[in-house]
Amino acid sequence: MSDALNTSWFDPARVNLLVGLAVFIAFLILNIKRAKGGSNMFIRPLAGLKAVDEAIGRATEMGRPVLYLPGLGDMSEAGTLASIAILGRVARRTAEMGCDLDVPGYDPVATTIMDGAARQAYTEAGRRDAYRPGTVHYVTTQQFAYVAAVSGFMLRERPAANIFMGSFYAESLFLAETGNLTGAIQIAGCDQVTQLPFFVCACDYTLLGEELFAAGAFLGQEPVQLATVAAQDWAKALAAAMVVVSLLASAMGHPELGLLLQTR
Amino acid sequence: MAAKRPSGWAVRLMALDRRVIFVLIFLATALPLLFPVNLPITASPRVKAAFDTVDRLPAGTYVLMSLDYEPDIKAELQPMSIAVLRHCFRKGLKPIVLTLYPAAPGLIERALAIASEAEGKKRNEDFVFLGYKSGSQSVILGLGESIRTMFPRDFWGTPLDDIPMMKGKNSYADFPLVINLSGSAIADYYIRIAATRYQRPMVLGATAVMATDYYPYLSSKQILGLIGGMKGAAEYERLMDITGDARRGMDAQSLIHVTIALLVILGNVALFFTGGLKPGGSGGAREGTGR
Amino acid sequence: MRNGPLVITFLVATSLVAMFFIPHHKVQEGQSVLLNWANVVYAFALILGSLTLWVSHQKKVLARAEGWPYSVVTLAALSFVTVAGTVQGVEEGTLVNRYYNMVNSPLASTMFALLAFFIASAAFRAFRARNAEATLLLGTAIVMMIGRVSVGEFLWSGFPPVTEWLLDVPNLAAKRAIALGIGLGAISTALKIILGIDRTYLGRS
Amino acid sequence: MSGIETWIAAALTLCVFSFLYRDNPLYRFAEHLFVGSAAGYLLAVQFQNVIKPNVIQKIAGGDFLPFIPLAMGILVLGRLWDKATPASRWAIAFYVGIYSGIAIPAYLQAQIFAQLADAVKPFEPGWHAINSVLVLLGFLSVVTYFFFSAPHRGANGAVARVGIWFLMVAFGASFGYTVMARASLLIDRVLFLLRDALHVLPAA
Repeated sequence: MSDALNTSWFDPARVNLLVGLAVFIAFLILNIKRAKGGSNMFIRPLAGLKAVDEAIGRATEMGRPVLYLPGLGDMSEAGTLASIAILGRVARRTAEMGCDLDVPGYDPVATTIMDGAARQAYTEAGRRDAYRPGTVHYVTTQQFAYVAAVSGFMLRERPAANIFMGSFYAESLFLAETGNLTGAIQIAGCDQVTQLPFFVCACDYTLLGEELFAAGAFLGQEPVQLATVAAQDWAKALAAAMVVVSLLASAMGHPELGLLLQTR
Repeated sequence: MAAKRPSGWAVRLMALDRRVIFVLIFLATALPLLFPVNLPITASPRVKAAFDTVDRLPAGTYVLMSLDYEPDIKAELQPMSIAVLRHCFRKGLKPIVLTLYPAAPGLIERALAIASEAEGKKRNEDFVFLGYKSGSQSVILGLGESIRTMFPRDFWGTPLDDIPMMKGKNSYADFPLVINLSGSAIADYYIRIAATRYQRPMVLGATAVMATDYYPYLSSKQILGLIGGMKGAAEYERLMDITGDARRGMDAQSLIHVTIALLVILGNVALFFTGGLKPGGSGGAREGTGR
Repeated sequence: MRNGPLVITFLVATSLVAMFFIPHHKVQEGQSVLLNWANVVYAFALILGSLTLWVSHQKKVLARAEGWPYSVVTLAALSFVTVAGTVQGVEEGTLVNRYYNMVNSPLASTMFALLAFFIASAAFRAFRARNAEATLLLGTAIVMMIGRVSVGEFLWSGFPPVTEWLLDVPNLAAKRAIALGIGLGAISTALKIILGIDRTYLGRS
Repeated sequence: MSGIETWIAAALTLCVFSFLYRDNPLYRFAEHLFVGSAAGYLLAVQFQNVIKPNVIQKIAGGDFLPFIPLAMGILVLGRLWDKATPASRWAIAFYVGIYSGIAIPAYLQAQIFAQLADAVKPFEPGWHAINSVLVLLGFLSVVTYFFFSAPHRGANGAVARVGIWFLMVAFGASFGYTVMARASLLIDRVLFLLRDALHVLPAA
C-alpha cells in the first residue's frame, strides 16, 4: 500500500455498523428472555414447510428415496448454514419414517458437516443402525459437473421428493426442471434472489429469500429458535421505520439522518 | 371444468412433449446463424457511455485491462473483450492486459491475437499481456502498489523491465482508465479498490445476469460505462462498425426470445380453450410460493 | 472437553467480528493468517471428499454393480487429472490445461447452454395466467424478453425504456426488501451458531 | 485447439445435448467423465495454490506456524475412521467460527446498511419522484409480506398482497432478463458446432 501502515484500533467509519449489530443482539436477547419466560412465540405457517412432512410421507409409501440438495454455497454463505440446520430436521423425519435419504454434497466442508448432522439425527430418532454410510456424499465442487451427476441420479433413481434448501445459482432451473420431469414433489428454499423465479415456476412450493432462514426454527418449533425469528421481525420493523423517518426528514430539509447509514 | 367440451387440439397442445419445444429452440438458434437477416441494433446509453469513455482518450494512453472469466461463460464476455481491445488498438491506446482466473489465459491470448491482427498491432509495442496471477482480491490491491511485484514477467516469460513500453508504468496511478470485463465478484473488488479507493476512472463489462446489479455504480459515477452480456457486446461492435460473434448471434437471440414468448402465449390460449382458466380449473403446473 | 469445539467457534468467530472494526495492520495481518489456515482446512476437506468419491466408485466397480463401467471412467479421469495436475501444475501449456480445454470446458459450457432449452419448457408449462399474480409474472417476463432484443425495438421503440423501468422500479423495490430480510436472516443464523443455540454443525442437537 | 482436440470437444458437446432427448449411455459417459475430471482438477488446483505455497514451501523454509493448519487438516481426515470423528469436530469448529464470524459484518454492511443507505436517498424532483415513491411503497409492502410474527389477515394481509404483486413483477423481470444470458450461451455452443467443428459456417 502506498499509504503508511494503519495503526489505529478502531475504524470510526464503521461505528454505525457496530451500533446496528449491538441493537440486533439486544433484540435477540430480549426475545430469548420473552420465550424462556413463556411468552407465546407466533410464526405464521410457511406452506412449503408443512409440505415437507407430506413429501417424506409420500416417498415412504412409494418406497422411493428423498433427495435433499443443500445448495452450491460454501460455508461463507449463510444459506449453507441454514441448510445444515434444516437437513438435521429432515433427516430426523426420514429416520422416523424409515425412508431412504440421499444428500449429494457440493462444498467439501459443508458435506463433512452435514454427514455429522444427519448421523446425529438418525441417532436421536433411535435409528442409528439405519444410517447408511454414504447417505451424505461428496460429488464435486464444479457447478455443472455436480449438476450432471445430480440430474443423472434424479432420472435413474427417481426420488419421490426433491428438497432444495440453500444457496443455488444458475443450476436452479436445470435441477428443478429435471426433477419436474420425474414427477417428484419439489420443495425449494433459496436465498439467491435471481434464482427464485425459476424455483417458483418449476417447484410445488418455494420458500422465498429469508423464509429459508426461518425454516429451521419453524420445523423445530423450539421457543429459543422462534425467538430469533421474532428478533429479525423487530429489526425489519426498525429498518422500515428508519427509512420512512429519514425520507420525511430529508423532505423537510434534513438529509443528515440518511447519512448515518453510509458505510465504508 | 367448463360447460363446453374442451377442444381436442388444445388438450393435445397442453400435453406437448417438451422435446418438441427443444427442437423449436434449436431451430430458432441455428437458422438465424445459417441465414442471417441482420436486424438493426441500437446502442443503449450505458454501452454508449462505455464506448465514449474509451473513445475520448488521446492516442498513446495506457489502459489497464483485467479480463476475468473462464471458458464456460466465454459466450458473453469473449466477443466483448475482442471488441474493446480492437477499439483500444484503433484509437492507438496501449492496453496492459491481465487475468485473475487460471483457466482464462488461453482465451485472452486468442482475443489478443484476433484483435491485434485485425488492427495491425504488435505485442510489447502496442500491448502487454501479463498473464494469470492467483489471489484475486490481494492482486487487485497489490496493483495499487506495484505491478512488478505482482507480475515480474509477462505471459511469455519476458521480464517486465525488458519491455520498453512498460517503462515507468507500475501502478493504478499510471493508467487513466481501468477496464474490467468480469463474470464474477471480481467486478466488486475492482469497483471497491481501483475505482473507489484509488479513484481510477473505470469501465465495466459483465454478464447479462450480473449487469443490473451494477446500475447503482453508474449513477454514483464509480463506473463510467457498463457493457452487459452478448447483447452489450453486439452494441459495442455496432458502435465500432465491426462484426464479431456477438453481432452474429443477435438474430438468433431475437428469434429465441420470440419463440419463448409465443410458447407462453400459446400455452395460455390452449389453457383457455380447455377451460383451465376458470378458478379451480385443471392444467398448468402446481404452484405455491410459500404463502 | 466436550464443549471445547463450541468454545473454539465462539472465540474464533467473535475475534473475526472484532477484526472487522479494527483497521490496525497487525490485526489485519492476523486475519489473513487465520483465513489462510481456513483455506488449508478446506483443501484437506476436499481431499477427504475426493477419497470418499473414489471409494464409492471403487465399490461399484468391485461389486460389478449396475453401470460399473461408468465408474471406471470416473476413476480413470480422477486419477489422471489429479496426478498430472499435482506433478506438472495446471497453468497454461501443461497437460492438464490442454485436457481442461478439451474436456471440462466444453462439458461445462454445454451443460450451461442446456438452460436455454429448460427455460423454454418451464415457460411453456408453468407460465399460466391462473390468477392475478401469475398473470403479472408472465406478463412482465414477456415484456422483458421481447423488449430487450432488436426485434422488440423494431416493433415498438418504447420497449427498451419500459424494460428499464421494470428493472429500476418494481424490481429494485422487491429486491431491496428481500436483501434486507436475507441480511437479517443470515446474521441471526450466524449468531445462533456463535452463541451455541444451533449446534447441528457439530452433529449435536 | 488442434483438429483432434476440437473433435473430442465437439463429441462431448453432442453427448451432453443428447440429454435433451433422454438419459442415455452417451450422456452417462459424459457425466461420469466430467465428475472425475472436475474433482481431479480441483484437487490439483488446491494442491498447487494452497497446500504447496502455504504449507509445504513455508515449512521447508523454516516457518513452523503452518503446522497448526496442517494438524487441523489431518483432523478433518479423521472422519474416515469412526473413532477419530470427535477429534475432527475441533477443526470443523474452527472453520465454522471463521465463516460465521466473517458473515456477520459482511451481511450487515452489504445487505442491510448498503440497501438502506440507498433507500433513504432524497427523492429527485419531477417525474423521478413518482418512481421513488413507488420504490418506497414496494419496499415497505414486500417487507410486510416477510413479517413472520403476524398472520396475513386484515390490513396486514392487504399490504402483504401488494407486496406479492411487486414480488411477481420482480420475478418476471428476472426471468425475462435471464433468458437473454442463457440464450447467448446456447448461441455460442451452436456456433462452435456449426463453424469450428463442422465448418458449415465460414471461419470468422
